[in-house]
Amino acid sequence: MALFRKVLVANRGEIAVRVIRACRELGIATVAVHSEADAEALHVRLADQAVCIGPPPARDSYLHVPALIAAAEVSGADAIHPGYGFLSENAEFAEICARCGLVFIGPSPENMRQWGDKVSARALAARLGMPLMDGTGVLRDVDEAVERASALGFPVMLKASGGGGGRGMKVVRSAEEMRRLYPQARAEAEAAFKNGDLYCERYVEQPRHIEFQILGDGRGRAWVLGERECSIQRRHQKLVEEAPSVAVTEEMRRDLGATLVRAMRESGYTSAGTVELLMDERGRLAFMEMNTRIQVEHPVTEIVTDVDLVEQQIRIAAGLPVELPEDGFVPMRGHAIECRINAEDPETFVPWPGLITEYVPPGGPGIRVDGGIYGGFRVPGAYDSLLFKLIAYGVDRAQAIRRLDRALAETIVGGIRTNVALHRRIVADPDFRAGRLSTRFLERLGVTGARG
Amino acid sequence: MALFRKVLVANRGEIAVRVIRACRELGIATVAVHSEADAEALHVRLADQAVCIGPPPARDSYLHVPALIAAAEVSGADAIHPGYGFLSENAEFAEICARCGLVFIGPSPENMRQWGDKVSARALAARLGMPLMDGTGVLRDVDEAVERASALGFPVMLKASGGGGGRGMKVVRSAEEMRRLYPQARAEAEAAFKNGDLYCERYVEQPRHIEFQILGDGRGRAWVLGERECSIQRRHQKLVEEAPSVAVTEEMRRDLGATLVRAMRESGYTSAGTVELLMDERGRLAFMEMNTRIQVEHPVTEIVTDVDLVEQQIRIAAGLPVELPEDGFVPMRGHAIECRINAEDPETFVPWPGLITEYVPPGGPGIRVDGGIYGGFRVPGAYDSLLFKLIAYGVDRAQAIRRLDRALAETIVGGIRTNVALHRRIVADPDFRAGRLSTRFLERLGVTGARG
Amino acid sequence: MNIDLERIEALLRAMSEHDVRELEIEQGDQRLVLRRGVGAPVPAPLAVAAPAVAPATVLPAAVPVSTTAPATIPPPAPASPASETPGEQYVTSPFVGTFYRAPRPDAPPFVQPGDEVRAGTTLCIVEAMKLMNEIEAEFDCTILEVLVENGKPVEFGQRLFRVRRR
Amino acid sequence: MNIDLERIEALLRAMSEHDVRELEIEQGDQRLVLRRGVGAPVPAPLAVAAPAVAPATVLPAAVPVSTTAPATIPPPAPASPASETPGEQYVTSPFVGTFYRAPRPDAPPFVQPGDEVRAGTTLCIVEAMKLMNEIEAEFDCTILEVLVENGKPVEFGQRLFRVRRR
Repeated sequence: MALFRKVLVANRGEIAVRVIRACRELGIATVAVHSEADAEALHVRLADQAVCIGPPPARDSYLHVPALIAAAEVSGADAIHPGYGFLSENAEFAEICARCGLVFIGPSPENMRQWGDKVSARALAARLGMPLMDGTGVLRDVDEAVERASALGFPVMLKASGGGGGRGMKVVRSAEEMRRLYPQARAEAEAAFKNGDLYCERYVEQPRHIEFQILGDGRGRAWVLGERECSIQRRHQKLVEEAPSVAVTEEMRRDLGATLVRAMRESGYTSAGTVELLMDERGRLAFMEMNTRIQVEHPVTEIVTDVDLVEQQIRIAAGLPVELPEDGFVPMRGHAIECRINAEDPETFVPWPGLITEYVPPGGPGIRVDGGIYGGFRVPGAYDSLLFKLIAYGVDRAQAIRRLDRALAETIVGGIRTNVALHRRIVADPDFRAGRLSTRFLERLGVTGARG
Repeated sequence: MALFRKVLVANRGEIAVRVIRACRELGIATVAVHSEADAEALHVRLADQAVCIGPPPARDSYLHVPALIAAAEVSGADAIHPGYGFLSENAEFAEICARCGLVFIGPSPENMRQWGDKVSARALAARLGMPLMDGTGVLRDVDEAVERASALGFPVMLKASGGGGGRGMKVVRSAEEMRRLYPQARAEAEAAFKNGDLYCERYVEQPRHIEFQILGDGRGRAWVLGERECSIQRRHQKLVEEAPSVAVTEEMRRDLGATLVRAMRESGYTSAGTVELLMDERGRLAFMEMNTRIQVEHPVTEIVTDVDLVEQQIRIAAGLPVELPEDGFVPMRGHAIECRINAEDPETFVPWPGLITEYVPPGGPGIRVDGGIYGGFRVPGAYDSLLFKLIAYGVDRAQAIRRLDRALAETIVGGIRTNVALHRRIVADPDFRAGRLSTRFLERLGVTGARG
Repeated sequence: MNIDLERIEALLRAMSEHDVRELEIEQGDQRLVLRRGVGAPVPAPLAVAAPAVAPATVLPAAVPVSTTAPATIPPPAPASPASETPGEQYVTSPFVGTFYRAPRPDAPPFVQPGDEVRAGTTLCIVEAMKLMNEIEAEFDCTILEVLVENGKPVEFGQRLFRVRRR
Repeated sequence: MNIDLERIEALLRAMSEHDVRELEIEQGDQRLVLRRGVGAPVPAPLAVAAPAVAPATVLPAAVPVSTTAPATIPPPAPASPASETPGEQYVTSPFVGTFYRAPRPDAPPFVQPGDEVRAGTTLCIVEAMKLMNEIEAEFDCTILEVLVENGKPVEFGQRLFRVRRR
């Protein structure tokens, strides 16, 4: 099979630029799409051609399937890359593309459906041998709850079977608390979900967010490209990501890696994907979810593995062979850390769109910048606040941190507020330098932000 | 010994920025110096402090030793990094620094003197076992000239012993030509240098420019960090450099490397240096000269060896140990290519200073930008025309070229002319892609420029 | 050069009156740039990426620290249908697709320059995702000009017809 | 070239009257560019690197900047000695060094504000490379203000004294 002639990039901002770059390097022409708010955006300037697909609201442009398909038709594109967010994990969109004769560059609709639903994903993960958080089945009554929770070890998370997304969850720290909270939780669950069933899971106070990068060719081969640590988050929004994680030993990497390679081969996974796990204080990993898309933080993996993930997505979608180690393990080398530079107030996290009057990106040794802006660009208020990603490479974590700090110090963005100062605080923190991370890191740093 | 507290950077443009970056990463404060023409320059904006040292002409500012020493004194710097050009290979300046209690970050004055004079450098290279171009001693008369040149093999270069820098040189292609040109050359040499002595060297029609990167700690240890190929030149001005060279085999690298490590250890070389060689069409290398400074093209070596050369210069000057392989061989990995982006007309090479109205540097995977400019900066006409260096890394040469071409295509510089278009022509050239390089490359491409 | 805001307002009025898009003055270390109304969509549909035209600013060049706030010039002209000369408006494409002037290749065009049409009259077809979407006049008007060639791709918001409202 | 804003207004009117699309004047360090009309040429497509001079965006350097770059010593004042208010001039430092108002720590200053001095009078010392360099008045003048504190470092071209020429 041959590569595509022309790829339509169904996204905006830095990821659209990233995909355009990958296409350029493969000799593929690109079509940018944009809303009226993005007529001057960098991805529009860099693409070979550009099509305006609608007004600023994303539902009328970047999420508007007919406009995207029509844009691909009139521009003569033969494939669509969805980036991340927007329609990237939408199985229906992938199917519509296929029906219209356009190759969707990403996982199959089946992959998306299998892993998109949390309940079925957990069951699939269990079947494929991935580690899950210790827990109980549905509890008969409060006595069984106390008995089983004591066996698991307090604290535990009491969860409603009918709940989801954090709703119907209570942290229980002792048997007495269980006796008090169980009836209350049951009543609340019945009222909220018309289902009073409850179960317990072990509760992790200071979890780390660890994720493994996966590639599958959809024809029985799969690879694991090491892990990333993304523990530094603010309300589930990742801010700093790195590869590898100081908390993952080579043994853990090998053991889980073998499971993941087998799981992805068995489930026929296609394209890039990420298995997200939670790590407790003792280093035990538990499956959380799988993301069936390229992720924001993919560059740190690219740097330490020397594999261009977006290029691999395109090659796999075109049916070209993947030239990676037969055993499925892609080794890592050195260390990479990424900071997401957002247009927002560094204290309150209030988004700060507006005219970028000056932009001097960092450079020099070990620095990669993946951006979607330029000096003179007006950041629209209609979309997310990510301006660019600053990624530092070093032979070890210490050098990566030194370079990151230096690069943050030399970054100049004028006209709008950014979170560069917050990143400098993070990078200077002794816990960060020592690799003592958890999803509570920013809380401990006293960073919460003003928004609910 | 400890690192410096504060380093004064006695240079401007991208190399000043590069040194400031290295200092930042080592936790050393920096002092920028600048002429009146550079008050708004990037190195001034990025340094911890800045001192104006004189009016625009370099002789009154960047070359004005008393101003530089005074700037170091008033700012409390304890060391000076000279960058490249300006005073970087000036042994007197290094001595004045030492007398004023300032550490000169670079080779010793003895190193500079040994290698700075072409005649003594050639003798030293011969003594240290480096390969030299085949040649004769001083010729008695025209008969001996014909005989010895025939033994060497035509064409030969007939050179005046008293000449230098290309003066008093004639290419001789046959015995008849020798009989005609010898008396003429002798008369010219006598007139020009008051010395009619002539000698012959083998003449290489299509030489490659190959150079080896050296580090020495001045205390008996030295390292060779592979080679660079810098054949793409216009009037001895390098335009494109890469590491490694496709023309150097692992065996050549090992053989010459061993000689160079031994030579640098024996000669007590300190800091970074470069041994420049000429390679003939059959792959034979011959010593040309040694440069006792950090070079413009050092980043390609940094990328493929994972060694920060400027950091090593600083550590060596501070007397800190160099942590590189005991045997002196630093391995290379992957491929890196650098393009020098100059403010000049791409056809005529006329310099093009002026206001940069817009600057969108390239980014994304595998791209490093070492620059000294920003959008809104007015490029002064008083100095060289280098704006920034675009360096692409790839797992192999093919990927490095793909990324370089992509990055050149996305580079935006508004308001002034640059040689980006010329670089795109070079990168697209089949000979370049195949690695068929020589110092005649640009001539063959039809690029000569209008200036004499 | 004496830059004061009243003067600049006067200049802007003059630029608007005379349909001047851009004004740039540089004098010594001073520089004045004015650009107006980026409203017109890129003339060549689906061609190369549109070059950026940043909103104009007034600034002293080469002055590092200054309190002079950049004066921002009015934002781009409003979207479809925008009036240019009095009474004239544009009919723009409501989505991306292919523009057809007639219901079939062999049929006459829906409208011709000079036609007077009523609100609801079909002006053209924009095909997207194999669907033929008829574009109707939203108000009574006279067709002054057809701005897109038959069978060519059009973007969202692209001008299709210049009309005069009646 | 004498650029004043009234002139430009007149130019704009003339351009409109005569349907001039573009006007560009450059003379010495002065430059004037005017463009009008929707059909005016747009900058070269920037999907590829365009080395050509483009009427591109202006990047103001003088606006609030959220930068973490540290402050530098303020750049030196222009041209020495430069006149500001009529009759007033500045004595600037001819090189980098340390400024001293008196020949010794315990001695009185060479000059005080209000002093009337003749050309050749020593005003201060700038020490560089262990050498004490006496800075003399180049013309007869009255000392109005001493601009640098005793013992502080000074840059090339930095203003040392405000004076009035006599």
